[in-house]
Amino acid sequence: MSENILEIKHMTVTLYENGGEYKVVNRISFNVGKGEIVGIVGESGCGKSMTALALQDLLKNHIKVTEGSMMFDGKDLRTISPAERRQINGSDMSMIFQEPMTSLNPLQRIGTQVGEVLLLHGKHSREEIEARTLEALEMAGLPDPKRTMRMYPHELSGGMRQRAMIAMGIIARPKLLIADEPTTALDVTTQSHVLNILKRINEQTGTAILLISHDLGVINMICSRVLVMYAGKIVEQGRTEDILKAPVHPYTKGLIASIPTRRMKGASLASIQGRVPPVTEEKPPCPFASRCDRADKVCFTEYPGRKTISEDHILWCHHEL
Amino acid sequence: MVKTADANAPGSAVPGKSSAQKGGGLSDAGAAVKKQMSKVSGGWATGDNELRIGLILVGIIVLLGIISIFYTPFDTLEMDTAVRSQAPSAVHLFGTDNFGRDIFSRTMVGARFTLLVSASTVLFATAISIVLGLVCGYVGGIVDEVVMRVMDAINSFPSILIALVMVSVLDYGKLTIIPALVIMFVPSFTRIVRTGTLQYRHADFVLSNKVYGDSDLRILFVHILPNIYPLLLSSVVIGLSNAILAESSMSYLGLGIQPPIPSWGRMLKEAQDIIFSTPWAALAPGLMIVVTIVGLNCIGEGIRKKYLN
Amino acid sequence: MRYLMKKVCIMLATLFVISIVTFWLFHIVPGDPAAMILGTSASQEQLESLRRELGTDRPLTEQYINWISGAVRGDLGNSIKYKKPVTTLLKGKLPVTLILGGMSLALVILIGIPLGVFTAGRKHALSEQILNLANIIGISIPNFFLSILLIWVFGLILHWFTPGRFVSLSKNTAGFFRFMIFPAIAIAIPQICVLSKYIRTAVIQEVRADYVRTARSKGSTKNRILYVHVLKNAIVSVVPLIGMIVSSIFSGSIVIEQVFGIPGIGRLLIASVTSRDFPMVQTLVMYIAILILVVNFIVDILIQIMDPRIRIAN
Amino acid sequence: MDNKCEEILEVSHVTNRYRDSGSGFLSRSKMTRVLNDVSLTIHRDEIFGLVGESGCGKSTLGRAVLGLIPFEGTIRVDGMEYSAKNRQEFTRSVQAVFQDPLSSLNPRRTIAATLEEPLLTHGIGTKETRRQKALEMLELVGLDASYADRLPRELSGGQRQRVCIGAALMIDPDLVIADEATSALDVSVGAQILNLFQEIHDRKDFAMLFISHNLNVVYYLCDRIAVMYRGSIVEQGDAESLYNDPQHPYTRMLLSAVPEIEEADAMSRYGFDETRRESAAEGCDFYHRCPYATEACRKMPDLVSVLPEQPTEKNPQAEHFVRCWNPVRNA
Repeated sequence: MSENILEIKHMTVTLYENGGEYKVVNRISFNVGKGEIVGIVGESGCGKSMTALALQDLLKNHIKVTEGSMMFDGKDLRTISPAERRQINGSDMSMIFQEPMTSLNPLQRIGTQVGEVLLLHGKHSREEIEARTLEALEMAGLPDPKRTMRMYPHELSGGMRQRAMIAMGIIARPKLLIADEPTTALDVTTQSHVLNILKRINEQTGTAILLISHDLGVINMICSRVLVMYAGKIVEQGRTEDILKAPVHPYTKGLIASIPTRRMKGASLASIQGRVPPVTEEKPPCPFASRCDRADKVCFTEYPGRKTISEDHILWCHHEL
Repeated sequence: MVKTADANAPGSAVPGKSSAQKGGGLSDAGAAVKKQMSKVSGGWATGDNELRIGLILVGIIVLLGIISIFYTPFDTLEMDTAVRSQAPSAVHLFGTDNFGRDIFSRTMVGARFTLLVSASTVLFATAISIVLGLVCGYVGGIVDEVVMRVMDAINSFPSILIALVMVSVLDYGKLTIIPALVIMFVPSFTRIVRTGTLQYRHADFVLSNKVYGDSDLRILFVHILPNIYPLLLSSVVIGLSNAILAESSMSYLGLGIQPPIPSWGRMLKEAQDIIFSTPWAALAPGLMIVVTIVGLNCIGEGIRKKYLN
Repeated sequence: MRYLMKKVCIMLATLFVISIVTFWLFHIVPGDPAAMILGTSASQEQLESLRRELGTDRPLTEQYINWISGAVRGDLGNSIKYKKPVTTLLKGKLPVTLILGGMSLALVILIGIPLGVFTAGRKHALSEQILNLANIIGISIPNFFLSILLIWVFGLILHWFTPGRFVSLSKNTAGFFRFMIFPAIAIAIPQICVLSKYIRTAVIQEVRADYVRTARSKGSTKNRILYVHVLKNAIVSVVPLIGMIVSSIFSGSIVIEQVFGIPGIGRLLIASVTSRDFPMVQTLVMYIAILILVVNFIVDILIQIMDPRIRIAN
Repeated sequence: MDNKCEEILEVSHVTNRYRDSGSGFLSRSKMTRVLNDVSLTIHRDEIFGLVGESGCGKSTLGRAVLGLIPFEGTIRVDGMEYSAKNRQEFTRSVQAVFQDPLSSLNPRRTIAATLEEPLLTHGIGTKETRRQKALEMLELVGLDASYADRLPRELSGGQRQRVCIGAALMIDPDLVIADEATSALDVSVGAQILNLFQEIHDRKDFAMLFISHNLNVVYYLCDRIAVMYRGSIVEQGDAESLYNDPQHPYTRMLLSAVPEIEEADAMSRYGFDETRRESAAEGCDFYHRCPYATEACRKMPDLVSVLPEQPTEKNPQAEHFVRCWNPVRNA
């Protein structure tokens, strides 16, 4: 068995709206190793959330995965039966979401919702479910698991609810945990606690984590590798330090330069002119061509080839930079 | 806390064919999705069709009502026993009742008064509700609390009961039915206006306008009201249909519009005993009521759908 | 429990306010009941003696106090028209209206909720549109016209029941329910359309909520999500509506009793309003007020049980 | 105003409580304290940063300065205290830019109408001059004049925020309150707005109170910064001394929690592990989480000036205040 838990090849997600077909995710390929923490960074509308939702078959019914293979733990998610796919969701592959306020059922106690994962997957006695729920809540960093089990979502703070979501994600000891902007709605201090918890879970249980965020700082805190996405395509991927220290693709460079940091105090931020093209707008083969200062004719006619800078530092651009 | 709104995808981007799919129609997966799409398409989605149907139906009724002011095929009061209980025919479109009166003319005049009463009811109710709703929604605090308490109390009562109490106290003449109906409709309209105002009261642009120095009145009537008037319009139209329903019920009970003025409710009451021999005497006013209310509800539904997208 | 106590005293307070308002309405505004009864031809002494008999000559607050004290002891004064104590008149009639209302409410809930859930599931464009139009038509038919149609079709043509001849429960139970099912249907149909539309919108709204996506991500099946998660949330958001539906059923029954000739308090209310029999109208209004307040109280308790957010807030 | 006083904004001992009424009127409603005796002053033409987590009262203070909410204590803008009477005059000198691009513009009015609104309310100029000034402002905030007659839904988030900034500057206010102005925008769009703030601040002379939860943005843009926690200012000083020599435990905790993209391991810069204990009623608000808490902390410390360890050359008279009994020195 290869040492990758997830291998995505040329995956394409298409949106069907009033007559038109729009590629929200356009032929992306990436891998996630067993026990590795990989980040996907990109601005709104770049397709990072769509990629995550596609993995767990949570896309809305007018959005479909139309191309490519999604190998998870040796099985191709696109060919196995929906029942088998449902068996994987929650047990081998789980997911936590951005809005802790609305992602929990307001009428059910926390304990019931976290325990439901075990009810859905395999035979477990009531005592075992309760014990494992307590263990999961403990591992997710909740200060008083016993009391939290009996509480309802509206009684918890945003940070506590996100920890309950994490408990729900790890109770069945999954092989891969997908986190879609888990800390965007949280305060800075709560955010660092939650990210530490995710890191600790990865170290203790070896669960691979796919972290999706618009904030490179968050990615830098716990991810070893990062994929940079723009308008449905991966423009650059590699180890986090390499990408941050020596970004190669013009978009990545622009993105990093537009983050206000101590060094930049006083100087004006190098911002990328123009704005992210909406999904429905026709895009050239290299989507960044219209905003890239190095773009020339070839960028508007052919797909940029795949270039390898170093061992895992890969780039999709026509130009040697 | 802070949420990264998908801020840079403006609403009205020009839809274009996706680059990879040059020429050929939808791929098979696309066609599968299209068939299974839940979206109601075309006129029905935008509410245009409902609006058209509604306007046609209500248009006919209103037209009949207006014509009845100048001309009716037969005199609505003159009883001619010779033509008693005739089935609908070319001469008597809706036939005649057991007194020989022409039912079509009576429904025409009935339309005029029913619409008149209902329209004036809704007019008064809307005027009061706009003021109450805006004030409660915008000012909030004790005013909102007290007014809403009273409105809930009135609203929890059966609507006919309130009208009955009003009518028995103020002796039922043609006009006393209107205040009774107004009291029935003010609570629901006020709640709709209040919800609309609350929705916009904390919007940033209202705060900005306060900071620019706008007076509260200007904010209410220039900024908040234009944003909620479509919602109000659709509920006023649906309110009109409920007013007609209530007015005809009261007339059926003999407490609404008094004879000799014909009203649909009263015609139904009289036609009930002779239903077996002359069913059209009941069907005509009944269907007129249904057609009017269906028309109004369609208009209301159409406006609501248009307002949503 | 403390919350229940508070709710009860709010209810009593509201009842007290209603009694004052109704008393004030019926005693001040319409002028002199004595003149009403004896007509204009009566002499001054006759008017005077009747006023003393009715007690309308004494100051208002005194009248109100003995009315309330009487009400508490069960003596609600005499009906002007029937010259009999109000309570005896009521005895037979109240259960009839309650049963009629109960049957309609049962029909509304048993048909409305499943219909709403079923229509929410219909994803096909055409059927969605048909259901929408059917709903509009359902709401638009006035209940008294519906009753006349039912009488005409089922009564006169199909002879499933004999219109106009009310069968009392004590004499012939089967006949009673065979007769009562039609008025119940006439009252229920518009409310079924209202409830099914609200349920449909609530279910569609809940299906789009984030916790449904979380449930799918946990590997839960579609049906389990619908029944364990979505339905309960939809019903909780619709329960507050039950109070409104009950009061509409009541309005309906007042009119329908008139059409079908059912001896309920609705018909009595119409008769006493037309004959301006104020003590009777006043008592009936109080009775209906009590019924409505009780129903709202039950709805409040139901919400407490089902929705932890409100239960814990109090 | 005749004497152009040095301090554009003086906030002294502002306290704000609101009564969150329990359910129904029978239960006793408890008073929650949002602002607790806050005092600060902003110099003319300065960008003052107010930073803190959600619920610390920073937006409430912003709303108080705008006269949108009631408060105890006094707030003077350019020497003028807010009161219902001088509301018109007051709004000439204070304007604001808010956070949410989706609801910051009236969806039913064109961009030009929104820009002209402040002028219309203050009765400045005629129809043509107002239109002309609106077009000039569009140019200034980097939008094409063709946007004037469009509706807000045809603009992206970043463009809408530019319109809000333009509208706020239409009547040349002396003070602009930016309440989380870039928080709802993407990184690249946010950067353009920050650049715009800097450009305009250099060209026109107005002071700015920049409220945000994002420490990096505040440090980048602002000259002086105040950190708020649970309704009071716990540390205040110019940006460099506050960033390089944070002395209040909460500020250190905030700085250690901010995700950095520079040092690989940003976690350890101010290594901070929280403790949990009962909070002290009258004591320091941070008592229940502060690892350095001592008995002294049971009494509420007040904002005390802390002479900087090494006076920074850039501005020698740098000031630095901390509300803590034993401020933490860099090891």
